[in-house]
Amino acid sequence: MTDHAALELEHVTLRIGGAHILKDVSLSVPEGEMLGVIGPNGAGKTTLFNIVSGILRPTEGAVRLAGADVTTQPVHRRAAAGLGRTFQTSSLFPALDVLENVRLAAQVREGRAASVFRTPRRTDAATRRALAALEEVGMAQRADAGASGLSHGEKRKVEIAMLIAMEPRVILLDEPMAGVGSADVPALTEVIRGLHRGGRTVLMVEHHMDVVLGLADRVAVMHHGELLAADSPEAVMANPTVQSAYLGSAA
Amino acid sequence: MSGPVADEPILSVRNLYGRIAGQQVVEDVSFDVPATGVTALLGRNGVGKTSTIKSILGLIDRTGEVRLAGERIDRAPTHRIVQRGVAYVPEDREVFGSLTVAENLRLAERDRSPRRELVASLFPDLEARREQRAGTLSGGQQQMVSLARALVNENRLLLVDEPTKGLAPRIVDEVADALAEAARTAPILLVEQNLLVVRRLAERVVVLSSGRVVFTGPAEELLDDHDRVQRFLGVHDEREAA
Amino acid sequence: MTAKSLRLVIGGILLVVALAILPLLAIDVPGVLPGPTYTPGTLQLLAFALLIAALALTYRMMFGLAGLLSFGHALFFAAGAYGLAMTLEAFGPAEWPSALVFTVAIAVTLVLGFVLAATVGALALRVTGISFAMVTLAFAQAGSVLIRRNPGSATGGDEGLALDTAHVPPELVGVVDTRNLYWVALGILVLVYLIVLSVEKSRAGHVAEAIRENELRVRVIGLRPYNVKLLVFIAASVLASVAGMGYLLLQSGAAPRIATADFTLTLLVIVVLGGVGARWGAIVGGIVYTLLDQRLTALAGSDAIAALPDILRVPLSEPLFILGTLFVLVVLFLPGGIAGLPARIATGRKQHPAEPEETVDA
Amino acid sequence: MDTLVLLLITGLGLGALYFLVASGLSLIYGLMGVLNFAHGAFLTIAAFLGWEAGRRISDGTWTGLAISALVGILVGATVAVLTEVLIIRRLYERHIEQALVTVGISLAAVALFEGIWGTDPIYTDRPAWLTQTTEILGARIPNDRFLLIACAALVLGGIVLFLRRTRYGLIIRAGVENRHMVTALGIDVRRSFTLVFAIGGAAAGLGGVLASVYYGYVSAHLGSVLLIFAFIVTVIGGLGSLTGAAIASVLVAVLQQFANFYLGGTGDLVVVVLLAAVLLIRPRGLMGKAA
Amino acid sequence: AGGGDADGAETAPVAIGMITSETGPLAAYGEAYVAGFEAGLDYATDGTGEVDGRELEITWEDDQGNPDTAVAKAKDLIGQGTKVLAGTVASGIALSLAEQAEQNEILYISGPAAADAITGVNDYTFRSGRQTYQDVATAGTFIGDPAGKKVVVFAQDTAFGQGNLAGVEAVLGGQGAEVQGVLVAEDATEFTPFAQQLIDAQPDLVFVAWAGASSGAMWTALQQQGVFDAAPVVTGLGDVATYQAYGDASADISFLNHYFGGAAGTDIEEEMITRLEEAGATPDLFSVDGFVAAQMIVQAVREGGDDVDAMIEALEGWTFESVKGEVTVRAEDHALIQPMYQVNLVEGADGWAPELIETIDAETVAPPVAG
Ligand SMILES: Nc1ncnc2c1ncn2[C@@H]1O[C@H](COP(=O)(O)OP(=O)(O)OP(=O)(O)O)[C@@H](O)[C@H]1O
Ligand SMILES: Nc1ncnc2c1ncn2[C@@H]1O[C@H](COP(=O)(O)OP(=O)(O)OP(=O)(O)O)[C@@H](O)[C@H]1O
Ligand SMILES: [Mg+2]
Ligand SMILES: [Mg+2]
Repeated sequence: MTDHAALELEHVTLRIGGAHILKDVSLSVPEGEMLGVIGPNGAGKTTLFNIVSGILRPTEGAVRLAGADVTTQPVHRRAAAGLGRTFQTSSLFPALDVLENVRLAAQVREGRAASVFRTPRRTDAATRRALAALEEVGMAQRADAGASGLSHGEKRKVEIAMLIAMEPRVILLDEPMAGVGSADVPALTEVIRGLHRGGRTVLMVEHHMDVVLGLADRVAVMHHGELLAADSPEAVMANPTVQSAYLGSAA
Repeated sequence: MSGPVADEPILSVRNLYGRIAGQQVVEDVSFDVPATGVTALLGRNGVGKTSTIKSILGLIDRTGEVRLAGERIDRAPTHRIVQRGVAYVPEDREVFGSLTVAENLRLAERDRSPRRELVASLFPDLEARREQRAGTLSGGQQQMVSLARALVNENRLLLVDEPTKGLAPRIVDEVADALAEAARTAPILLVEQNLLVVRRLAERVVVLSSGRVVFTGPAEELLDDHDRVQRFLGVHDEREAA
Repeated sequence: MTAKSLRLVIGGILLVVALAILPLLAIDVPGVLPGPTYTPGTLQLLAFALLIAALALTYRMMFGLAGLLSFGHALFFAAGAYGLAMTLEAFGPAEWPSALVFTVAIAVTLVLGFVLAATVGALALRVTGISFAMVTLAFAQAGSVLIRRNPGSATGGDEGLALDTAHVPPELVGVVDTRNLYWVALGILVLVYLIVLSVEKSRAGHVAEAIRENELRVRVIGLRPYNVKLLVFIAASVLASVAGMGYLLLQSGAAPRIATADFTLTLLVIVVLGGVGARWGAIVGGIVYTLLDQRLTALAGSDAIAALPDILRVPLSEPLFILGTLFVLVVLFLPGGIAGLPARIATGRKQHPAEPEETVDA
Repeated sequence: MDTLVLLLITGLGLGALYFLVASGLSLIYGLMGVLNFAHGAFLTIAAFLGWEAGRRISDGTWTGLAISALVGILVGATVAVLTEVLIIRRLYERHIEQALVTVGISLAAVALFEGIWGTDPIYTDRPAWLTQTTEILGARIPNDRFLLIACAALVLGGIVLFLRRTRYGLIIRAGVENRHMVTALGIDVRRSFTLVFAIGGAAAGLGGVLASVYYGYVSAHLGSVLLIFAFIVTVIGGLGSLTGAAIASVLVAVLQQFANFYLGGTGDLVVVVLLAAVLLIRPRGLMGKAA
Repeated sequence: AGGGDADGAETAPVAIGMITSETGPLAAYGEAYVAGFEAGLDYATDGTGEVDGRELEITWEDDQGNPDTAVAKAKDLIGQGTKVLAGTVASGIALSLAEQAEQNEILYISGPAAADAITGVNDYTFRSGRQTYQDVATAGTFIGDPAGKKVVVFAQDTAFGQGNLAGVEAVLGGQGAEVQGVLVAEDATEFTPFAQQLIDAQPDLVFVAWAGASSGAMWTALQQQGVFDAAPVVTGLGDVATYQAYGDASADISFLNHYFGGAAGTDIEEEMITRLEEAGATPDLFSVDGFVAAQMIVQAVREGGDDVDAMIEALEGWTFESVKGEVTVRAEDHALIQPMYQVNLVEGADGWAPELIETIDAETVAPPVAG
């Protein structure tokens, strides 16, 4: 558990039809690192996450979680093995309330999450864990609200609460700040920092550069399906390709 | 296209109420959008910006008075409003995932001579992906399709909901440029979280708070007033919000 | 938890007790029941309604809870009925006592039902949505065709299969014992209800609900939707065959009608009529539908209808016309079904679900 | 050899009939995203009224048949539009409910037809040529099969052209996915949907009249008999794919013919096995687009 | 007479439960049966509706063609004390009702349902109509001596079709004919290839057993492929509604027939037709079944009173004059031994109509004793 990097990608390539979407991406993320992933729209960042989480299978190459090859493992196995993620557009279970959403995630950690012989109770461990997670993102008072009626920012927070409740070792965040109002950005940044501080490995795709720069230990840059660089934030920001292809005048 | 009388607002909203699933999400909102330039609609998450725009378009249950260049449109069905020259760029992109990029654009063409070249020059990335199904585009690419669908026609008014959400910084610039360009021919009502973009584009702002208008006025007046920015938008420093 | 749920439990028990003593009473509900509640005709009808309610309950568990729209649920009901009829006929060593044969036959049928459900479910659940509906339909059609084809004279073809009463306890045979059959039906309904309740309230039930909403999201938190769906599918199907066995005993036979896609559609109609949102909706739907079906037929043949002018007489003398129309009206104007009624009355009549465009043009 | 030819061509004829019914279904299915169980009722009412009109004006002649077909098409379209405007429209984007009301409609309609026209089939007359046969490679092919095949080809071509040449094909596909956004592009989705319903209904109407030619009778259950096969070919063909439905129609019908003849009358069994197999291997159907 | 235990019973009405299809797919058959029954009752009770001063209290119930409904109705009736049930046109329903009769020890007189299995199914069940065997045996009379001949049975793969094939195998096969079956799936819609198969079999006689709406298409196919030129074709003539179903093939088909209006030429037939016409009905295939059922019920009540065993005894072996002439309730298995007809269709002003060729003697077509 210690010798291996938390996540390793080896020569990952993805072709769909004629399109070459990922080109020979190799990357190693050590345990406990916060890796920012940036790149122009359509560079393949979400695709990369989909490959890591198992929604897509690479055409070539391998994915390793804590040293174990998971390239052919289905999504739920990887998740159960400690890989958590959020989606670029919020996805909760709209018919369930906030607490139930998070409790589902908490049950998985406990095991026998889908047992017919166990009935969730207000007082059981999974519920307590879920409430604690909601507390952590500041959503405890909304526990009984229906998930469909939440505002955008609230949904993002609940998603992160689900992650916390799952206690994953590796976390993939796909644009957690997208659509979050300026007012909420600092608070959410703190929540993410908290996720990371627990020693978890975090990969985060984000277009808000100051968030990336403020949080990331290292920044990976993707462009046209290739991994251009994975380096310290300063080095990446200084990279001329990044400047022209990604940042534009905003740099 | 006959331009409206110079000082008559292109859009005037009076006492607008909107409901979703029986819940009041827009309450007594009134404001004007002048016939030129960009008016920004601001407010924290969940105050009802999107709902206000949807109410104007008749996409959700609404009551109140809405006029487009003086004519009442609050009883007209959505497609009629749009046919009168109102384009809409929705918050969540809402591209048709099972259609190709080209089909998405073709569906949006209302004018007899749509401005295909303009769109092609604005978003060369899309040109290369004309036959790709929009559902497989990256988030940012979908946003471009969504914008392109609005810009392909000549419009009297653009309603644009968070166009830069999820876009790479460089594309944010480009979109801002595109909107600035578009604003020269048609006024825009813009919802935007990125205050840098707001500062760059908007002449006037309307600020909502829990479903009501709390501020209307020139953009600088608000943005230069840290106190108000802090109060209305909860932001300490606009840099922080970029 | 507590006061409210305690009240619900007590209410439920009282209701079951009230239903259980019905055969001992002489309650006459003219226009709804054919005769006083102790008469065999009425008990037969009520028992049938209870079994249909139980079946509808199992269907709701799949459709309402897990979002599995199956067009083949009838298959499992038929499997229970035909399975028990066939095992009772096919086997029964002469030296065994009847009661033992009967019990073993039930057990064998249950196992067969389970195997069938597991097989069909395991295959059909590889696909989702309308494809799932059509694969289940395909299996049910195959079953239905087989039953009608009468392979090896095992199913009796379109004439149906009579119950071989040699090994059936005498208490369950004959009109004078309709009362016992009624209690059996009530017992089956209660059993099905309790099992459905415990599945729905369990963790698996919650997961099933989440799967209905967003399957990918469930996988991403580390659960395999397939397993949970299969579990719900098997539970609902096996319970359906239990109801099927009750049906066989009640009717003293099985008819091929119960294996058809039309029968599944009837179930769907019942569940929606009752309201997908609540368990008791399915029960009420099953009972209301059965009684309506029966009573409308009586109405259709009545002199009052015969005296009407053609334009009214023709439609009104077709029970299915009235049922179909009623059903359309319920879907249109009562989206929650019967179970949704109390809430609608409580929140006031003005609560229409928002169909924005409709209001715009109005 | 001649048996083979006979099986093939009659299979093609049956496939044409399936397709005539399925075309409207597939169109509406592509549009609504759900199966229209009332489609059989559209077909039956068109067949009944087409027959009533045809026999009043001239019985058993080509004119009579043409009038029946015309009336059938009109009736099918009208009934479909009424259904759409009065009922389906109120439930847009609630696909399950839409399918459910159509179940209700079909229940009620069949019962009503039985009430009006009775439970017995009513035998119909048709032009003499249609009752004769034409010899092809030693097989005597009933002439009405050629009529069916020709009509099916025309309908297929017509609808495909309509979808290609106009924007309606796009509007419908987009509208199924996100109706609000289509209106927000300035398109009157409702009118498009109604139009497509009318076309689907018209196809059903024509199918109904031709089915009564094929079977030689009209009855309240005419539509229900065909509907299940129409569903099967629609689904095998793939969601909303008309060409898919056409291919599947022929496939299913020919296979059914052969199985009925050579495999001891197992045609319907083989068809459902095919349905399950296709869906398990290719959930989208033969020509369906990814959802 | 009468096994009534109390004196009061001697004058109390007798409850009779009649269950048949008034709606559903077989409603038309049900209608003919009902009309025939009313006529028969009127005839057998001289218009009084009473037997020995006891009123026959008739309750009609609609089974909708659905066995579930039928069983529910039967249980209701039995629960109310009905000792006599009669009716139904569907074999499946008749078998369910027979089962109820046995379980509850009451009398059941089945209606037009043709399945051979109903004969001798139990002590309590009788029949008022013909059975498949009698149809088949009548068909056999068309080829003279069957020995060495090849008979092909063309039927649907349903209980009815299978029953007919089995019947032909038993009757004609037993007399030395080679019997081959061509069974077609019930929901098949294309019959052309099967017509080809019939010709290829080179039969001496084709026996067609078909029910339902697809018969028109089936006949067209046989005619188009030239089956009529290859061998004589026999089938059963159904009810009035089907007379026009055979189209151009009508003249080429030989029909066996259970009954059509005017077939018998007996006095009782005239009595029946008069009564039917007064009631606005026309004589049809199953009018006689209803008529006979009424006669049997009157006999059972007259001789047996309220005692089911006595009723059974009264009916077993009873020979009586009915519409079709002399008929007998065979004691051993309760089969109804009755004459049958050979018929042609001839075209008249109102389309095709049946014409009697020959009456087949009851004994000639009597089924072997069942059980
Ligand atoms: N089926 C396909 N055919 C062709 N190209 C595809 C297909 N699926 C995905 N792509 C392309 O793959 C690229 C990678 O998309 P991805 O969603 O990973 O980008 P991203 O880096 O997350 O962008 P964004 O920041 O805009 O979300 C995009 O250019 C997309 O258009
Ligand atoms: N479908 C819905 N059901 C119930 N409530 C809703 C629904 N959609 C929105 N709301 C509520 O309406 C309010 C206004 O939402 P709206 O989307 O208009 O806000 P917004 O200002 O656009 O927010 P954001 O900046 O997050 O986009 C919010 O409180 C939200 O919770
Ligand atoms: Mg992305
Ligand atoms: Mg918004």
